[in-house]
Amino acid sequence: MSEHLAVLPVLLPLLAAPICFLLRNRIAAMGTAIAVCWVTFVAGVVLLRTVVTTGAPAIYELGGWSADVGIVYHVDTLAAFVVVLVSSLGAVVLTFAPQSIAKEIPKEKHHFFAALYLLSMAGLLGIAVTGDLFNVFVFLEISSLSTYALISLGQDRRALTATFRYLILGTVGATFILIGTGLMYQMTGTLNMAEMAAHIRETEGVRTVLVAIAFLTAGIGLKMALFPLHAWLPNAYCYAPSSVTAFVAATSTKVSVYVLIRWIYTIFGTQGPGSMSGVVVDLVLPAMAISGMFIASTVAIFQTNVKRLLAFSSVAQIGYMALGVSLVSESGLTAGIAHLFNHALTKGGLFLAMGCIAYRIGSVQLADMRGLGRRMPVTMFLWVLGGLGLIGVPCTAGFVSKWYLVRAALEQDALYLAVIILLSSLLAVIYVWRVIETAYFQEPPEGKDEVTEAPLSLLIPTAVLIGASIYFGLFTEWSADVAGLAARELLGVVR
Amino acid sequence: MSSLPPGFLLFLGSFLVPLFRGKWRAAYMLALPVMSFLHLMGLPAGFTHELELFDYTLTVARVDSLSMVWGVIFHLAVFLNVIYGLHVKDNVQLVCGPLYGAAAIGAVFAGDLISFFLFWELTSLSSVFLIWASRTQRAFRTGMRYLIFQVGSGVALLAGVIFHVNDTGSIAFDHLGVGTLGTNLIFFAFAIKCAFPLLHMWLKDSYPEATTTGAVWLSAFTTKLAVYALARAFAGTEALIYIGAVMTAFPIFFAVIENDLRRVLSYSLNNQLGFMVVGIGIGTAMSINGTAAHAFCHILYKALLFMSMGAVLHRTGTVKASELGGLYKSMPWTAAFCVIGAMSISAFPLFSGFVSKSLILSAAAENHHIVVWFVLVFASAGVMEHSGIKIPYFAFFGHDSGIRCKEAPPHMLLAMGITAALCILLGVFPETLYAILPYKVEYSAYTSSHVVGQLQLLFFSMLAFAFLMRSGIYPKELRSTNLDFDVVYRRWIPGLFRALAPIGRFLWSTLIDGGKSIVVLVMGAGRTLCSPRGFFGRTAQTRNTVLEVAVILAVLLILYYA
Amino acid sequence: MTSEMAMILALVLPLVAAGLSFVIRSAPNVRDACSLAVGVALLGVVISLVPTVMDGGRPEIVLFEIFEGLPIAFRLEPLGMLFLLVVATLWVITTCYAIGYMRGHHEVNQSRFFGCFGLAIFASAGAALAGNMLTLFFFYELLTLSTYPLVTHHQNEKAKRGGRIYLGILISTSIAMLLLAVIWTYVIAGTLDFREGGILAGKAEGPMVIVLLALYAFGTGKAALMPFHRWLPAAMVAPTPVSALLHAVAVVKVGVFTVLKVVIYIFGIGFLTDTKASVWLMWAAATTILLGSLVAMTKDNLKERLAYSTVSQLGYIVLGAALASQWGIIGSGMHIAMHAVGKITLFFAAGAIYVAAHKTQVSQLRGIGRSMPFTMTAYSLGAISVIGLPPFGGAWSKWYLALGAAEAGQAILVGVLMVSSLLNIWYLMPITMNAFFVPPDEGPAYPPIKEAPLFCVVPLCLTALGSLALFFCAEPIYRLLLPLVPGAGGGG
Amino acid sequence: MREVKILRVVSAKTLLPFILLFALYVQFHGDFGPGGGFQAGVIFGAGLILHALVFGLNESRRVIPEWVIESAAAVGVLIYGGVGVVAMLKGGKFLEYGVLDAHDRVHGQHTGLILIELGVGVTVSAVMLAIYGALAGRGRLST
Repeated sequence: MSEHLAVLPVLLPLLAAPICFLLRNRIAAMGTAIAVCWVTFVAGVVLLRTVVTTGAPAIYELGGWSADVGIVYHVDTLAAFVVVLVSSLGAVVLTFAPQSIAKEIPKEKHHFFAALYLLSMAGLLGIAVTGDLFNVFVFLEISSLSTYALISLGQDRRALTATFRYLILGTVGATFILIGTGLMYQMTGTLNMAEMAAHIRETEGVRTVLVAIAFLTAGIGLKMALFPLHAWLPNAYCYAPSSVTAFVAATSTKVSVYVLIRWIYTIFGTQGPGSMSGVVVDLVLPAMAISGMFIASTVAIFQTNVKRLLAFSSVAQIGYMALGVSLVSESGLTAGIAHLFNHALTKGGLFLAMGCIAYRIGSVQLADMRGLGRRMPVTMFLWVLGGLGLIGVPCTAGFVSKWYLVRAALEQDALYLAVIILLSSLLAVIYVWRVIETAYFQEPPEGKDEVTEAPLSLLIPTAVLIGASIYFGLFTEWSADVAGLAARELLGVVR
Repeated sequence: MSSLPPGFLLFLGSFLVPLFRGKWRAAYMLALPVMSFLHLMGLPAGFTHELELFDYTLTVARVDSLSMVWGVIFHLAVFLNVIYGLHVKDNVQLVCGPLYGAAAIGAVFAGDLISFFLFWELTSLSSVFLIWASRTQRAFRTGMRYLIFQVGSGVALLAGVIFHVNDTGSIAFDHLGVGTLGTNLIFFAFAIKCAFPLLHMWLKDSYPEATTTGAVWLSAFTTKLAVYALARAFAGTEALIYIGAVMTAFPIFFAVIENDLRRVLSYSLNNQLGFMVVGIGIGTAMSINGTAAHAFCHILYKALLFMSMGAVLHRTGTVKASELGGLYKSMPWTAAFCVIGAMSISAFPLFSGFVSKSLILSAAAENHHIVVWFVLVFASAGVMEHSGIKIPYFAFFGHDSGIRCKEAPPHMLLAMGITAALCILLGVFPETLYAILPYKVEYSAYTSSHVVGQLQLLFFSMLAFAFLMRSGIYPKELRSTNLDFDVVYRRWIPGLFRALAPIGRFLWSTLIDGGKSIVVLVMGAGRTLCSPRGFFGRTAQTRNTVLEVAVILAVLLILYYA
Repeated sequence: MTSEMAMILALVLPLVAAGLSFVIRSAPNVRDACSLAVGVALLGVVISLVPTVMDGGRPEIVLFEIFEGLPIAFRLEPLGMLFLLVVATLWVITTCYAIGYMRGHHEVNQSRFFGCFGLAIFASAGAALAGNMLTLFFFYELLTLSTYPLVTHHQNEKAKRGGRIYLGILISTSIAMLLLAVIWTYVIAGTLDFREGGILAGKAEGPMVIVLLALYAFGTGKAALMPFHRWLPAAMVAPTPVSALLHAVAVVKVGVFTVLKVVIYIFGIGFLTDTKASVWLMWAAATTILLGSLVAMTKDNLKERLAYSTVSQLGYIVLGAALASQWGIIGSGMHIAMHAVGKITLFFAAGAIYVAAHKTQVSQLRGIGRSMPFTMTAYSLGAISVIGLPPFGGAWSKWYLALGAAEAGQAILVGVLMVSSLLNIWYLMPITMNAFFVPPDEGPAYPPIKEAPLFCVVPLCLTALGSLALFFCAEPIYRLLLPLVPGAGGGG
Repeated sequence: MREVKILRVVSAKTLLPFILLFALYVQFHGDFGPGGGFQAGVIFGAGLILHALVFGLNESRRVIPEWVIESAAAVGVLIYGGVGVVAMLKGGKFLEYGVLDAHDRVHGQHTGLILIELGVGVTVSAVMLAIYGALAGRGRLST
């Protein structure tokens, strides 16, 4: 079985999706989906271990066709890392889902939910493992389409308009990516990333390549919600069902960042005329990232809907990742990659906590969370821990990525950048503390039913994610260290 | 036992005072100085007690001829004070009095600057309670000023010692001499406690506010300790001669116009210190002897005067010259002792002041400080004038105020009696005093020229007083608070603060308001742009976002094609 | 028991106490007894470590690496030993006091209180033992967070506002400046270990050293260097044991401790002396000393006055560090202990007054010495120690600080220290005065004695005596600190 | 629409079988000539949509119930993936049909291709129908 490791993470959810759909039974479908997710997670972990310990990427030729004609799955450390990220988040969030969606989604649609969820996950995993540029597009569409459907399941009417907006913008992004991919194919005659990278060097920065870069950048910018292309994100996160929000927020934008990393470092490279450095990496990306860090954080401060608040915070955090990626150094890249993972854990945990709250009080408005600290102490405590992670307080995963990011900035003697990063992280203090103060210092609204602590089946997954975000703030062997390994691989540093 | 430093018994013992009551307390308190004194006497000559601390070798005790004089008189003063204060029931005073004395004794015997500093500060701390123990708002404020001055002296000393140690690495407390920053600061510290001109305000400010007994305690130790310190470290510093001369002269004027008799005494105390300071400044064996002797005598007669005034205060509740008079009828003993004290301070022959002051005057003459000598002589007349005559006259004689009260309590009389006896004893048998002086004395006070000269002076000043009183030129005793140099810190500096406060407040508020308005501006901008309805916060229209994508694409393309 | 074991115990015990407090909610007596027992055990453990350090032992524990070459590591050295000793001792006493105070005052959420309390001690112990700057930074932040619930204990509007300022300043400074400095140091030096002689020497130069030092000094918001001192008075909304803990033991001392550690082990004294990079910091500290005292004078609220006094006193320690002279360092180290004991007494007294008489303003304290003689006597002793007069511990630290200033050739700074003593008298002593020597405003001149609960009074008497004892027993502290400054010792 | 007989008879009843037949042709001819599962599925789905257009959605749903459509979509995917998995189980890579026939790799290839094209066809036609159903049934039927 081990030779199939590279393909398993995609295959399992992909096949399980129709099965869940066929099962039609709510419990059976969800059960199957959860089981499959966990198996996928295990497979992902084994894959990562294998890649890390053998020191060589796992390569899988689909249908036995070699790279020049067929699709090849090429799993290096980064890809395996993202696989683990997506599969672990997917598994935990789905474990959370049954009880949560019981209140948010009509019962007869649960199997549908399970199938879409698995499909979306399969798409994201596919993006991670594939070594084929067009295949990336295909999987991107698989995951996007199923995500649209998932979001539209939200009980709020606005979920539909949010989905529609996401659909339009997502499709624009996908189209741009497709155009870029096409142009690249035209120039290099191959879709395999490794070969493409080899051919790019020969093109000497032909304008077609540059145009391709422009399209790809704009397209992926939309997909990863890089400021100011984030317009689809807040509402989509806000009105989707809790578990969908958690899953999407934790994985889908991260995978887009992964794609960006792939393009910058694997295909186009960071040196020479045909590379993405120069305009994109040195100018556009940091500019968008920094403005996002500040503006989106500030917007988050003023939000009254906590899910929306967290959504804007996500936009800001994407800025950190993009900034790390754009620094083109080992620690910068490490920061970007580590933050993918760390932020996924933290934000996933936070959205799950919001799920718990929505489950009990039926609202995610800040005003309705007054006095929640005493009535849902465990949930709020977990929320606080997650919030600290967002700020980047030591002992949380957020700190680790911030550390690398600041270090990268300082290594390039960019003191101003380090200051900017740290200052913007202070904005997080404000929006996190707004929630904490509301929950702990204000009297609960009168006339509402007594609220009790969320059920264990919701609390445990939440606690697992938040706990993991703390764990990886202290023990970085399987988070930041792996990210560093991946960064070195991408930069071609011999390990 | 014999290895304990002098004063140690007294020091520890004073803390235990509150444990006793009534007679036992009296006995215990009397025993304390006696035991301590016996212990001191039992110590061998050249005794030292050393202690290792922080890589320093502290000489906690060093008994030599100079310190011995002060050691003896301080013990004596403690003993007399205890007797005088036997009626006191306030634990604060009961503890702080002996403690204060013990600290002073400790300081006198301290052989290094660090221990000296520690005791120096201790005298300040323990003595301030004697003022506060009056328990009035006035005493409270005065005490605060006193404490600030005393600790100010302490910190100056500390700073000086630190610089000195840093310069020389030595902590020995021997002759220092002015010159470096460190020694100058030390000198300054001594100057404060010794109430040099312009630094003297604390003295006449605080002593009159102390309790009846407190004033007596205060009069004995602080300033004399400073004199000792100056003698130890700065003997022969010429500046001291002139400073001392000024000191002897200028308080006279204030003393003359002062109404509060205890304040008059304070001024005269200040003036007496001047003699000692001159003695130190001259720095010869004779003058140092004079200083030591004068300190010795001074403690006694000044205590006697303060005691008598204390007794008056105790019985009548006031020591205002304008309210007193004719008390000799009710308090004859007190009046008598007061007169003895007055004659001592005025240096009548056969009284203690005479035998010590002559030493200093002779030393000045011998060293050809003619001007200084004249100043001293003039000051002596002045002393006669305000302490020798004014005090007894206004309190016990003069116009009858009609106050009829009881004679002072027996223990007070006893204390005064002993002190008075000592004053006379020393005056009559100066050899006993000369025997314990630091240097060998070959001097006789009772030469005809000395005696005649002194008597002439005294009688002329008496005449002057009588003349002035008769002609009505003598300043009336008015109820007023005379401010001299303390106007600087009691009026001007607070005034300056009051004047500057609005400016400071204005600057501060401008700063704060400016900061606030910037914050408000930034917050406002943030709110306008980023609130849920703001430009960034509202849900962007899809078409706008598509436009943005297009723009970004365009920008990229332009950048690439440029 | 090996030293390493003892160090681990010193870290674990406070956690145990915190855990027990959270777990044993329903039985307050058992809970408090446990807290106390653990505190005593910790003290024992800490004391058992002293001989090792005195003999030059520097036990080390390396736990796990967070970043490459940057482990969570602990290393016991003299300064940390002293700080740990102070924390452990005062924790026991503060726990006693807190029991009395919290019960006497019928506070709610006592379990959370004691739990967070233990956590704060854990953080302080961790900071004391930290073997590198990263570890120290971790515990520094943990301390901020664990004390936030303590500051906002009353959970009302006022507490919220205080908590905001508290957290806002501490978190902002630490993240925006301290973290930056730490990472920068790492980038420059390639390590964050605390090493004798510093790790930056020869690797940084010019204005960079100054900037870096500024980031450290101001970034350590807990050191309350002006203008980042506002959190300290703001934190006064907390219950008094917390104020005592914050202002004497844990929080502020971690701040100045960090500054000291940075000066000694990151920059190195010699390096700072050579580059003169710390001269500005001396003046900043001096300004803090004087302004802190001046502001304290204007405060009528007792705890606020004490808070500003602390601001000023912390300036002493920072000054000592900035002097970067051997005596300055020793003075700073000593002052951590001396001020801790003195100031905690003052806060205890403030709390006792509040419990027994419900008075918070200085102007309300006339004649209170009659009804609370023990409390007010202890207060006076503490005040004198804080002022720095003999025979109290504060005198020695002031001595060495001033000596350090003289050694560094900064005569004016000696003057500042001296003037500050006078200012201290001016705002601390009138309280004693008023309490004992001025009759109360209302009613009979001799109100009945009505002391605070025994649990409150005994601890504060103990600490008052402690500050007295520290005068006579300062020698061990001196010996302990001496290895910090190689080349010192032997006379003056 | 019910009244327009010509449409019903000519377009639907006459053309429909041919359309479906053509779809099947494209489906099974896919591995030799142009076309394949995707195109076949589209054609098949288009045919059925035509039926729905002419006879109405309800009639169409009566013929092919919704659950059939949905299941078909899922089953098609399963067939596709299942073949790949079977290939894996037989010791090849995912979708390496060569191994499906133990003796002849080319035979295996054929078998595999036909099967997966079938899967694709089923899914595509089902999804076509589902999309049409969703658009046309908006507000009338719940999907």
